[in-house]
Amino acid sequence: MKKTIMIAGAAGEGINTSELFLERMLKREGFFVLSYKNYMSRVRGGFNYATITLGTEMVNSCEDRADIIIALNQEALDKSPMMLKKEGFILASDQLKTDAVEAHKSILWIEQEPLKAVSSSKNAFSMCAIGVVLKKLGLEQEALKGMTLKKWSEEVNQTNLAAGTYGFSLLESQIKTEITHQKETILVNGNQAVALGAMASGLGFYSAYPMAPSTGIITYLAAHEREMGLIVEQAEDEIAAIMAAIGAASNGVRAMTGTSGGGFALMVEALGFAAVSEVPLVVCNVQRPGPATGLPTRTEQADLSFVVTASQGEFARIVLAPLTVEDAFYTTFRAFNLAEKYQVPVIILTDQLLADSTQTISKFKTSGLKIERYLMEEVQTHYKRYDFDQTFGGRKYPGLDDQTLVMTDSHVHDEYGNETEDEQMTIKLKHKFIRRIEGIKNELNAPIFYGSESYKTLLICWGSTFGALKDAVNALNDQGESVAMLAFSDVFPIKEDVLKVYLKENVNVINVEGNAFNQFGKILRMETGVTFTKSINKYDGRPFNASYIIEAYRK
Amino acid sequence: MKKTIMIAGAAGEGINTSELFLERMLKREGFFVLSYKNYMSRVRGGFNYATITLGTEMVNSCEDRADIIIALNQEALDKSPMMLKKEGFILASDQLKTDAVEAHKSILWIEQEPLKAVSSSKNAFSMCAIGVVLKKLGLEQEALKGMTLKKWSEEVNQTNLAAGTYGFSLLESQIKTEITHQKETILVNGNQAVALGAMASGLGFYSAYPMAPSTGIITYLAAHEREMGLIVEQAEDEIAAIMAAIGAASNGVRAMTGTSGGGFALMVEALGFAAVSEVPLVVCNVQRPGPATGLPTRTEQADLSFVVTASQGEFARIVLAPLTVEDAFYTTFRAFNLAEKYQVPVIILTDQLLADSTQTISKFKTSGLKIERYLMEEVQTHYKRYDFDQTFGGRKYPGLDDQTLVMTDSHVHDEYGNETEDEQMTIKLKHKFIRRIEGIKNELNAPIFYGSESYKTLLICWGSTFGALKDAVNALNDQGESVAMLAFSDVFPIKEDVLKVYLKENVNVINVEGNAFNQFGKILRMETGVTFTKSINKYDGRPFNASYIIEAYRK
Amino acid sequence: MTKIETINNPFVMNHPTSWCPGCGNFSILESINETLNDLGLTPQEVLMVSGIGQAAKLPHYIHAHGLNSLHGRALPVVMGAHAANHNLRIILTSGDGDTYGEGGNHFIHGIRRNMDIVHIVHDNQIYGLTKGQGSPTTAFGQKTRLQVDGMRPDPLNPVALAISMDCSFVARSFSGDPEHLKSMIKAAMAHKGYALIDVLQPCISFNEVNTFKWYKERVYKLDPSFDATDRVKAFEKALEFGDEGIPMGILYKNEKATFIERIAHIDEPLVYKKRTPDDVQKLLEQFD
Amino acid sequence: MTKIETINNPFVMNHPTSWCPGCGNFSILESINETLNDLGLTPQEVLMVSGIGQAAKLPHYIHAHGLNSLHGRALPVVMGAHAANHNLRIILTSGDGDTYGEGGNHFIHGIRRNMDIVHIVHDNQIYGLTKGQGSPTTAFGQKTRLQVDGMRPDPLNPVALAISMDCSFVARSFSGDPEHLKSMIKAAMAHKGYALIDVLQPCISFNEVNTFKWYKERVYKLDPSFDATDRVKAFEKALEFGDEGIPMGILYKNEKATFIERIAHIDEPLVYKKRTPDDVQKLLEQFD
Ligand SMILES: Cc1ncc(C[n+]2csc(CCOP(=O)(O)OP(=O)(O)O)c2C)c(N)n1
Ligand SMILES: Cc1ncc(C[n+]2csc(CCOP(=O)(O)OP(=O)(O)O)c2C)c(N)n1
Ligand code: SF4
Ligand code: SF4
Ligand SMILES: [Mg+2]
Ligand SMILES: [Mg+2]
Repeated sequence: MKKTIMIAGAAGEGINTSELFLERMLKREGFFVLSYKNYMSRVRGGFNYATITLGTEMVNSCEDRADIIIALNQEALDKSPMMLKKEGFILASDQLKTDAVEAHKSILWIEQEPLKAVSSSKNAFSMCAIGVVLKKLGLEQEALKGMTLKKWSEEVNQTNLAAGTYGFSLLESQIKTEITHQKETILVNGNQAVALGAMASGLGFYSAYPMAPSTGIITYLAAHEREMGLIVEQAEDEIAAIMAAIGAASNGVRAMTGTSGGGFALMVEALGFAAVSEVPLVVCNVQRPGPATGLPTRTEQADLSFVVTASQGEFARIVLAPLTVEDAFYTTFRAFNLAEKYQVPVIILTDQLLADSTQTISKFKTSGLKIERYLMEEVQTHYKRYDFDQTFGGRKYPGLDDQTLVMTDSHVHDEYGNETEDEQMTIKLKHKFIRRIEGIKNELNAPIFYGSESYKTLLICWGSTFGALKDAVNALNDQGESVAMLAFSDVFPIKEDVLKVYLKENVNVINVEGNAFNQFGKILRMETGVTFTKSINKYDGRPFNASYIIEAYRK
Repeated sequence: MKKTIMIAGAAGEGINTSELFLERMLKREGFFVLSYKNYMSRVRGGFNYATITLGTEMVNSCEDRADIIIALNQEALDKSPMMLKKEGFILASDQLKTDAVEAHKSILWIEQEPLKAVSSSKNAFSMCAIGVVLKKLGLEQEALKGMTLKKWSEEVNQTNLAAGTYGFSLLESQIKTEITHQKETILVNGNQAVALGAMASGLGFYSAYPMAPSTGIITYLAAHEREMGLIVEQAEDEIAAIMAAIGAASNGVRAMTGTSGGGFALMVEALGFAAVSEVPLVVCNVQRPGPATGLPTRTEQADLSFVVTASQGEFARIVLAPLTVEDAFYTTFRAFNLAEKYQVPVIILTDQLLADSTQTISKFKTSGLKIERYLMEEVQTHYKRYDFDQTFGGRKYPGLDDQTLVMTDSHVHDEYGNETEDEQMTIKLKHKFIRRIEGIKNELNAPIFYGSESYKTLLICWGSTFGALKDAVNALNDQGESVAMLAFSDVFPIKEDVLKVYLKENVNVINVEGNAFNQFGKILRMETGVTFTKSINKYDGRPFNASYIIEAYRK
Repeated sequence: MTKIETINNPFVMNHPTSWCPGCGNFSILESINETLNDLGLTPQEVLMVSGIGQAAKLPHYIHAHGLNSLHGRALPVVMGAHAANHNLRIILTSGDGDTYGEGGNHFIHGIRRNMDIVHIVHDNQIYGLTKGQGSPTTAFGQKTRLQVDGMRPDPLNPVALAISMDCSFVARSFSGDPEHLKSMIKAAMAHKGYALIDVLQPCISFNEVNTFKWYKERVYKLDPSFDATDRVKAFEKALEFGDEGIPMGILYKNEKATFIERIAHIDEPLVYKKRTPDDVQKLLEQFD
Repeated sequence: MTKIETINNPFVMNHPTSWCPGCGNFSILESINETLNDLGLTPQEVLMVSGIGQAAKLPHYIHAHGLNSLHGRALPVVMGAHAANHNLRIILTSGDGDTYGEGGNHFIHGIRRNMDIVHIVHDNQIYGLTKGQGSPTTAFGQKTRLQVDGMRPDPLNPVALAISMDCSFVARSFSGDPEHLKSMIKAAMAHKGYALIDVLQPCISFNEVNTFKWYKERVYKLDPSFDATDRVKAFEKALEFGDEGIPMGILYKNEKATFIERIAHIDEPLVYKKRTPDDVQKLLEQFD
């Protein structure tokens, strides 16, 4: 069972609240949900919608067509038929009823007059619609209790509830879906998962400059700054944000910054500084479509080539692209240990799809996680901050003991951090970076294999495309194809033989990416020599879904 | 005939003046020269040297060992024997004479007492040494006339000349070298060649922030601002520099900015802005070793991967890496036409080697050059600034006529420049960029082939490595090897079949690059699928020379 | 503003905006439109430049040349545009975050150049487009969507800052008083040199403190006798903000040579200069 | 400074510098060394931070913790360092180009935060390391290696700018008067909050105008009666520069809560806080 509910209207008409209530109620009733926000770069007006896909098992990807649409205004109503599944229906206020649309069988008109009689809420329609949806899905009236917000007054909450209850009464009782109650699940989005992963890893300092779709990370962290004993600082610009994170990290605190493409672009010089000064730094780039301002609130996977080579000169770095909301937590946790082990910058590459996807997932397990710092504990009178023989570990920072002095430097330097122009030191520094890259390659996670063992086609994806591709692979195999997939969360650096075990004769290799330039496909070709027979791309600012992949596959 | 003269000492001891005098005199006598500055990132002191390699034919690359060394101080004298050719000799002041070095046969001690008697110049020693060198090379005393600077007083010039004349008298007369006088040559360095190429192409506006080794471009342009009717502006930072260039270019003036790695890093966001707003922009990145501050006054070819993918999102761009000082002029000229034709950013990638190499070359021919602007002349009442069907040309700017209004925008936009979030427009924009890339690939120059037609080894280089590799190829073939080279000045984008005609069975392909990560080799593998059998790299901050390449080849 | 004026005004565009109904931005847009028309300018003579933000969308809503650049980078892009063609009348219109936050360095150095442009800052004391974070002008202690415990840094006083940089024209106005605003824009357009107008602009969506009412109760017009040429007095006046009242009007004025006037060899705009490759031949002679 | 003091001073390093003999930087270095020693600090308690430039090489020449960052970016790196460990005494020492040019935005916003640090600007009114271009403080019309016809923009007055930003401690000194300089560093170290000292420093290689003599003839000490708490008076005084004389001393002082004091929940430095993955469990409950 998989159903999708869509709430469509203008910014400011209550889409977010309705989505929040609905996904929370469904989750509490034991459904798995995955919601996604599809919104314009504006504060009020425009055409926005949220989708909530629910099922009795983990929901991997959103659907682009809905079973139920809650249309909050005329534009939404007009666009609804195109976004509706065959058997679906639309909920709309009877005040939008015109001769043109009246005939449409799949519209359930909610009469405003009786509704107004029971509820004075300005959101009466959407609350009522939620009631209808719950009844339709066969839930108990009890579930409506989730329709409250602490920050609202008792009165507002009551009148909303009245509208919901009214909606619940509008339909005949429905057949109940069998759901096994999921106890240990949480409902969390990608930005929150990154923030939580960072805090689990001991984050102490976060600085950022607001930028969609990454702002959710700092907003979440700032709200918990006091409770968690963090310092969260809004910087004057992205350069300051990353430099401040480096300043904190070089003084022993786990530190991070987050941004989106344009902000990341401004951080590029500092990225190289973190690398050459060997300061463990974690940067999250929540991708949105570029170039430049691009589409501020949409999604794309088109910053990979950029982040993999960003900054002048040559150094070791790690790029991780979480596959799912759940993975975002564990991968972010891992990022800090890797950064501190190899003393390199680690870039976490998510995107608006992941950032604005709220998903029911297993509660994060922290008992198995360990913060590893790789510090040098012994006092050093002449501390070799940049020992050329050390591939990992051995770090000290000011104040770790009361004797050692630490020099952090942005030039080519000798082992103590004194700037030098010596040829041999210059070479040694390169060799150290190269050794680190080899170490990192051996430590990173192999791609996840999924699908038919006797595959004729191997679909390769990275990052957030995972969910849609997984659903597509399942569907294709169900339809009699023999396909499998490889999903990379650890996208850089790449071992030359990473694909070797998966390549067999007569197997087609297809890369599936949310960009037009086949960025990961090209990186794989560069690093492994493997060429693709076909590519499946999406680059209209909207996320992949399974049916799009299936269609492209069949073409 | 090929000889190298080295002037070594501390910053502030007159290396630059001696080099300038010597290269100018040699050039005027009909020699071809190539000089290179090897200096530390400091204003006074340290150990610096300039080399001047001269010959009776075009000099392609500098040598790392000298025939004559002018040692200006003790440190220089101590280091000289290691830098001297077998038959070479050293010029030093007799005041540096100690028991330890006295025995060294190859040192010509210049006695200070008689010298002081004829010249009171503070540069008496180096001027005298120049006189010795001229005599040694068999020139007439006349040549010493070049030993003057307009900005110096008559008195200073006279006393310098006296020292030179004294030096000239110190040796017996030497056998004269046969040289054919080169009329139409000039003596120019890489930064000047870029500046001149830009002005030949109609540059009107240049903005930059000082940064070694790129500062020479703005310094040269600023000195000729008035004469050439330019506006040359020192910006508050590199972001301002590139944005100002975009502002000027979007208003119809050919504009450029120049910087080195760290400054380029700061320009990355704006680069994407130029791309999506389709403003023709030329950026010169004079590479120095990174990461971060790196080695400010040294050389490396390690920014290629970075500039090829810099900035979020996907767009068309061109990267050109001039092969020689001469090529820097014509390539920069070409850059502006390409930028304006395709309305894309063009990055010129030089390096400290090229920037600080002064070479005797044929005088630039401007008669065959044509400034091509690809403008739309007709008045447009609703001007489609971003017509999706236009692969090149069709540009208007404010004021080109008195009717058309022009909108320049950084978002995804419709053809008029209005911001849009439409899926179809987003796709169309991508397709336009992809069409442009195809157009550009077909327009860019093929690599230069040089060497034995029956080559068993193909050496591939890009940018400034050309000169040293050419000399190495000549030497190897003279020594009985069968080698050829391919030199890319147009390094990105690359046609998939670019190497096809050059690859034969049993031919080894070796990439020769001034970096450790084989950046161009990797790009070629990514774009063409070709893998290298071997790589020759240099990454100690110093330039390639032929003997280094030969040795690496033989290993 | 009457309907008729609007209809005959070539700058007015019938493009829907993406601003919130009731936002102070509308009145700034209308004031610019009317002033430009009143001055008898044509759309072809005007270049509207902005960065990124809600305010920065303005060039899309006015019928003139437009340049919607990057967040924080409008001033340097203006520098190039002005250098290329100083015949164009440039109006830079952007937000407080854009100008004083991301663009702070360009702001201080832009003033030093004294370009002949008008710079209108829509100062809503908040980041609007990104949904309610504190901006450089948000008051100390003010709670926002991000600063849930209140702003920690001290606010920046843009007019005092501009005066300390000897900005050649520094004014303050209020979007809720379009007559005053228009008079300021007119004076700024008449001024030769860099003219800054910091316009107080209520953001009804994210700034619950600095509302229309809040401003209305505090703004007052500078006394006509106020001497705007005395830098120290101007500075003192500029420090007034908040409950003690907010002075509106021209706080400081110091006419001095403009950017273009400082470049002795520039007369006609760069864009009109004809150039050929042969132009460099005379330079090549110096390389003998 | 006597030889004996130098020998017993743990901050003194016998590392050769790459500064030009006779440069004003030497006396700044010595003044810092001595002041730190006089205050009884140990090298382990001090973190020297800089950007890039000639001045910015200083952390390499002093025996303490060091952080030589990027051109223009010393202040934000200090912000992170200070947030991580406010027990460290941070001295930021960098050039005028670094601080007011490339780093201008961090300068104005750094002031707003009022971190408890000392910021010493080696103001030689020129770009030294890059060999003689004009800096933000180079006088209008002054000729440089790049600006062959003279500087076109107006110079920035750093102390007036800082006062306009309500910087909590603003002082000026001169490398040619080490006693005065030391007294300023001492006062800045004693001050709780962001303390700026703009130090006039002759660059003998590239600034032929602002020589030792030029400064010497113009600087004068503020009258002891000068009231450094009056912001408007301080501003007026700060405007004095050049032939009319250059006041040295503490121009402005306004004690207020520091960066760390403004973060109510921070007491011991962040770096000492123990954290475990389980810490997030309490947050996860909110995602039910
Ligand atoms: C480099 C970069 N960083 C961040 C952003 C995101 N961003 C867009 S507008 C804005 C702030 C808007 O505030 P303001 O300038 O005050 O304008 P307003 O929306 O309030 O009118 C930010 C941070 C961006 N577009 N680019
Ligand atoms: C991003 C970047 N841009 C430019 C430079 C080159 N650069 C190094 S130091 C410097 C200016 C130095 O001037 P100042 O800060 O006044 O220091 P001084 O050398 O005069 O002490 C510049 C422009 C750089 N290192 N990084
Ligand atoms: S968010 Fe604020 S500033 Fe932006 S349009 Fe809405 S009310 Fe105006
Ligand atoms: S260049 Fe100037 S500032 Fe730098 S060390 Fe030399 S004299 Fe001092
Ligand atoms: Mg704002
Ligand atoms: Mg300086």
